[in-house]
Amino acid sequence: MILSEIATSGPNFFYLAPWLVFIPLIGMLTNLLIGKRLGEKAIGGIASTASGLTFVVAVLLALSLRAYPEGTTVPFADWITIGELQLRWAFRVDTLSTTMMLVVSGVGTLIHIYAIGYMHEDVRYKNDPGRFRRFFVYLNLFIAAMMILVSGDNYLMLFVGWEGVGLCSFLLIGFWYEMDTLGRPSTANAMAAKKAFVANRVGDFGFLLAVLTMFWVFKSVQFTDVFASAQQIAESNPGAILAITLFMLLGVAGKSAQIPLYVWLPDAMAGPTPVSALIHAATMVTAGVYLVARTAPLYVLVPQAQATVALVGGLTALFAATIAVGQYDIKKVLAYSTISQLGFMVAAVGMGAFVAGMFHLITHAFFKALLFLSAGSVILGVERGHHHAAHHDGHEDDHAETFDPGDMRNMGGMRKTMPVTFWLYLIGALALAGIFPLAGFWSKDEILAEATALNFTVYILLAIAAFFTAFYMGRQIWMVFFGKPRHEAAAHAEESPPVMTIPLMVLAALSLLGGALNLPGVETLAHWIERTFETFGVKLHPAEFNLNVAITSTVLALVAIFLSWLLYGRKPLTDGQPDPLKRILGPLFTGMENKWWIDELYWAVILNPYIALARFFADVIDWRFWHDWFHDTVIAGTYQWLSKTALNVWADQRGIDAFANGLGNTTKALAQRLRGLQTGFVRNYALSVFIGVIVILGYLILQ
Amino acid sequence: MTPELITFLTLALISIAAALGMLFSRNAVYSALFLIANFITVAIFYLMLGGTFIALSQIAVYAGAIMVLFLFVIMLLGAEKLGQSQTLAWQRPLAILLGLGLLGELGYMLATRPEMLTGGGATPESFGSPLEIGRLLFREYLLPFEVTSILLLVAMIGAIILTRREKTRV
Amino acid sequence: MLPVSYYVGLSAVLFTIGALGVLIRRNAIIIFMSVELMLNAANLAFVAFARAHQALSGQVFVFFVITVAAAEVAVGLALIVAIFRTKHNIDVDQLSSMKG
Amino acid sequence: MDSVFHPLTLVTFFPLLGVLAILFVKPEKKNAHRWIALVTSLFTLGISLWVLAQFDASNPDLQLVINLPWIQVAGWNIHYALGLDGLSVLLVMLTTFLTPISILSTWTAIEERVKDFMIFFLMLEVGMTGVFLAQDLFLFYVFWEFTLVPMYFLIGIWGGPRRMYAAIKFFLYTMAGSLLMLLAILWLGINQGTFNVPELVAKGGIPADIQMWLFLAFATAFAIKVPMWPLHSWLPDAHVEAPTAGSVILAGVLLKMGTYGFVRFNLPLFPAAAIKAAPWMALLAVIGILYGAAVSYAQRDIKKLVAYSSVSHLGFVMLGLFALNPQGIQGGILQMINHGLSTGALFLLVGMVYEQTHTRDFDVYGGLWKLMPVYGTLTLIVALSSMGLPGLNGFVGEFTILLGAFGSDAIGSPWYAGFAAAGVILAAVYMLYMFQKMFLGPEGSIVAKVKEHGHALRDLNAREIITLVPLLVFIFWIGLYPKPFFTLMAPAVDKLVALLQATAVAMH
Repeated sequence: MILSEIATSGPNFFYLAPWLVFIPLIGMLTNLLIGKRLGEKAIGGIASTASGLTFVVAVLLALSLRAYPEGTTVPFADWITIGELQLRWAFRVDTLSTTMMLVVSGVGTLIHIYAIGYMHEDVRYKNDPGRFRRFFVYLNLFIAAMMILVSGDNYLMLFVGWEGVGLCSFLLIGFWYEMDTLGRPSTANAMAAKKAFVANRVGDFGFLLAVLTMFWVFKSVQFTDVFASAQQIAESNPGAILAITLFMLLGVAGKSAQIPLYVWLPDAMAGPTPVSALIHAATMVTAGVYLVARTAPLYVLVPQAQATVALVGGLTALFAATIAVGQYDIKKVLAYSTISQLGFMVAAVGMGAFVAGMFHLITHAFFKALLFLSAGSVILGVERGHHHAAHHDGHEDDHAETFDPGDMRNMGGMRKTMPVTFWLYLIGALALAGIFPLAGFWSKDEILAEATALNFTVYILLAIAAFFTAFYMGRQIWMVFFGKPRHEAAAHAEESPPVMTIPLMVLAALSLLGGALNLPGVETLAHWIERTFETFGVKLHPAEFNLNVAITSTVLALVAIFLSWLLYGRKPLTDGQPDPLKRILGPLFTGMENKWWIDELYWAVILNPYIALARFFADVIDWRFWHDWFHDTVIAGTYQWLSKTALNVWADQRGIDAFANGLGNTTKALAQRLRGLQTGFVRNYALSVFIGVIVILGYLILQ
Repeated sequence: MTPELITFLTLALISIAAALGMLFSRNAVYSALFLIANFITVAIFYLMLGGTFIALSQIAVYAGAIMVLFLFVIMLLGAEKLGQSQTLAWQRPLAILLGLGLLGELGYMLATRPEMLTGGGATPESFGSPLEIGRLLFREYLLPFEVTSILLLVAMIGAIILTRREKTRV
Repeated sequence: MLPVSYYVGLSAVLFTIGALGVLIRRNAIIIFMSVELMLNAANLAFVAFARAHQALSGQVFVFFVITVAAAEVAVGLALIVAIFRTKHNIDVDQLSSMKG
Repeated sequence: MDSVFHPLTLVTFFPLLGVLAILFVKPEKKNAHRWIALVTSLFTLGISLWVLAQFDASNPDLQLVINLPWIQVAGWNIHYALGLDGLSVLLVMLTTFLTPISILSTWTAIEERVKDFMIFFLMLEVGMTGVFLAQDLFLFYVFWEFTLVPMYFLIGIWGGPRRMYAAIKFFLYTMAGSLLMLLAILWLGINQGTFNVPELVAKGGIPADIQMWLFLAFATAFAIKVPMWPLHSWLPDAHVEAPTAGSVILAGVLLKMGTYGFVRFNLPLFPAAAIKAAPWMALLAVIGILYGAAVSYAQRDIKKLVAYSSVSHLGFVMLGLFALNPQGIQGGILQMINHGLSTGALFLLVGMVYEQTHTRDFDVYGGLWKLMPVYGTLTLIVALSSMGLPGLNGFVGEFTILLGAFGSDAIGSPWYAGFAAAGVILAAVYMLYMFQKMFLGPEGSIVAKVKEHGHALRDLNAREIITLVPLLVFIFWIGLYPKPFFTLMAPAVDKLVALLQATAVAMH
């Protein structure tokens, strides 16, 4: 059922919705088919234009929504139609989905532009300039898939985008599939890509079960139908809705990197940095948050599910934040920070603070993209410095052997060599740490304020996580940009070109001012998104600015930053010195450093047993037992015994053969005597014929 | 003695003499020539019996084509005479005995069963004419007639293949 | 006309001579000619009976016999030629490789 | 004469014309044989399209029926009966579609006894089309067994090192199952007085206990062919040893003969037994899905991996069919097509690289994507389709099957579908494992080894791409817009489901 037919007055661009998907697809196909003949600028230009045009479409849709705030569904084509199952390709345009479209295409476009500069250098450092085109093909494909995800009007179309972005993530994590993150020949990147895909598949399994249950409960998987009858089903069959929402949580955990499926995200940093920024920080990983917000009409009906989601989010936020403290790789820190921030969002949408969650999603997209891209800029700067140093000193043999341009222990003092990047990074870090008045402060604070009212346990978890956040960001800033360079590469680092820094500046501006989207009292975003929720009958918790919470969290952040200064800023790290925190925390720090051995645990508990089981099934059960023993030995062997021994020797040789041989021997003896008749002379034969004639004639006469 | 009987006896005599000549000639060429003579006499018998068309066929096919073929082959192989051989000497007297036996039997039959040998009276002028034979051949015996054409074709192909020399050998 | 028995008798005599030829002579070609003689004798009987019974079918049969004889001669002589090529002899007594 | 030029007769027996033409060409003229076979199979494809044009999708009954007395001795009432309906139309199309593709794939792969190969291949096509069109049980059995012979020779002559073992095993295994079916067919023919399938369905009235026996007899034959766990042991041998084109046809069409048999005979002829057996069949199917996926993952041989993945995929088909509701059965039928396309394409792809490297051992591969970008991309798409990525064909089939099985009254519990859905995770595990081993990571040792022999690995040539493109078109088409395919089968499936539901109501 279409919620509302397209209205007849006012600026209306809803019909453009399918182009959200087609424009990036056209960009992708253009680059795929004729990109070989184009230069890097053209390829990057086409891809960025496609992404930019998508953003324009999203803006036009948003403008249309001002006139028709209740949103609409734009049908495109039928998809699967069997009996009650009526699925179609249709686009859901309302304030919630359009918010996501704007974020995805907006941040996406900036990252496209940045990537033109970044990939130009990256493909050269890794000696494969031909791969430049491939990157933009994937990137456009990703935008298309993400648009399908956020604009689908039913859960299955959302699932198409859901898995589509998973595929792009797989392709982009494995972009440098023949090496590890340091450029050495290895399967490490490929393994990381596979890990991401499989972990996501586990989540997708949950999603799939949710959809299956949903269909048989609601007889539809379309948003409008499901939400319309949600209340009624909740009364008759509350267990079903609980099952759906919990299954969906598994999907969320996979895509948005929550406990227990978050493990793939840190490894995903194997992808080029723009990918980390776009897919693994700003857009794709927030799909889970979007899903929960989208499904709000169901979640609000089952408080148990809400509590579970919030708890998972809170725990993830804290857990990942602790790990981030113990990391040395600049991107790994950001990765765990992303997991942690996703935990904030999931916790927010879980406990019903949907606007706060979406708000944090948006601001996080700005500042985390900024951080990742700046980190990319840092890494490339160090890489440039490394090349520079290697050429100067003339020892090219150890070049690119074990040098890790992303390791913060190799950096230091880069405030001077890369000033622009430093300032940009600082803005991002402060936004993330939640310092007033940057974007992160407003959004994080709104979540915390809501949490005090809705779920105090989660508030405690999130507050501690926020403290850790400020601490590890402080640690990172001190380690990377202050002190003295601990490696000559850092000393010779060079600033990045404008094609990279200008998008960064835009993002920095957004990180600075993004809070304005939903200032307390004004609440632009809340009123904007509210309309969608109201359409589906979800009453939003009225957000209140809580001064106590704001002061508490700011103080916590400042204390954390001060602590990090004490440890890393006051007395900068020197080359080879162990982390000062190790002295203080001891084994706890070792745990953080080793990510609490969760990967190892999964290997021991799930993967190795599965591999062993698979081998056992394949080699022992299927091959040795079933194939070789049962078929070849038992069946074929029995048959052979039967035919060779039982039948051949006993029945055949001693029974039938004896008879047959006797018969044969008699015949032979008889033949031996009769053969004399065959003289071989033709005239003899003629004679016998002649005799026959005479005898027969004689018989006829005498008759 | 009617002239017809005289003619018959004369020709019969010639015919038997020619047959015996074929049988006893040492040289195969002579045998062939004797056989031709025999065929010609038989053809005349056909004429006497009203078989105009058959008589002509006899002359053309037998005396003409077939016997020429025999002569060709005899000349080609150079096998007019054979060397001495005593392999089946015992068969000769036995064969003559049996031949006499056969003649005896046939004679007995001719003598004892005259009813099957009654001569027919006058026949119409057209009896045995090519027209009549043709009508019969192309109406009642059309299928056998066509079959004979295939038989001849097959025989021709068979003869060619049998006598063809393998190229690789010689 | 003359009684049919005259002709049939002549036919019998010729047939016997032919049969004797087959049994007595060793030369494959002459044996073959004897076979032709036997066919001829049979033809004579056919024609005679045809005349006696006023049935033209007998003559038609003779026609077929002649045709078959022609075919037979063609193949038979070809066989003799082929045998002569391999054995260099047409004495049928020398050909006894089919001895049992 | 009408029977000779009847569209269905024509589409079934047209390849024999090609066989005849090939017989007249000398064995040395290999290219002539290839072209004749290709053109013949393309013509057959054309005829099948013509048949498709005459097919009325809205009619649930058999169409284009031809029914002539064949063997009418001593009370046996055997007919030459062909017919087409929504259950078989797609499979016929799949057969005529995959045959030219397979023939094209042998262009350089088969160099020995090309003449015989093409003759057997075209004969195989006759048998397969006949199986899908036959509407007389006896005729069906004749076609069913007839397919064994050419396949036996294809494996036994052009196969790998253990080809005789594999060929004989394939032959005996399927033959043994078919014998039980023959007994059941004879029972039906004698007791019901007809071998005609629609007549038998209309007549019904077989006592429940006898239905179960007949069901089992048919099911044994079909389950071996499918193959259902645990009767799958012949499959890896046959697949590994068969030449590429043989594997394609084996996976693409021959296995479908088993699943088709279930839809065509087991469900409508013995509905009561089918309803009773549904949970058990679903259980075997789910075991097959998980077991096949796990065993696939542990393989070291590419072809074996794909072979075991078939066990897993066909498990999905069986699960769908025995859901006994429209979603399940339609999904099952569509998944037959999907499996034919995806696994067929996978075998083609494996064959293409095998032609260059002569090894199927995973461990020597690696990093091929860099050297063979087109090949890598196509393999990725096919692998994704095989693991059920939404937007590609595999997903549409798997989703509808799971949906059907999840809510199936006959299966009775959503647990089956739940466990089967876990197979989707495992599918990703083994498919990505294969893809990673072959295409990602650093260059494998095979690259250097091939170079030693004087020629570097080359990317796909035009012929190979042409071979694959039709498959890819359908992979995307079915994934994005499967409506035409569902439309073709919907009325026939609805009719079947109505019959089953009526039976279910009567049973309670």
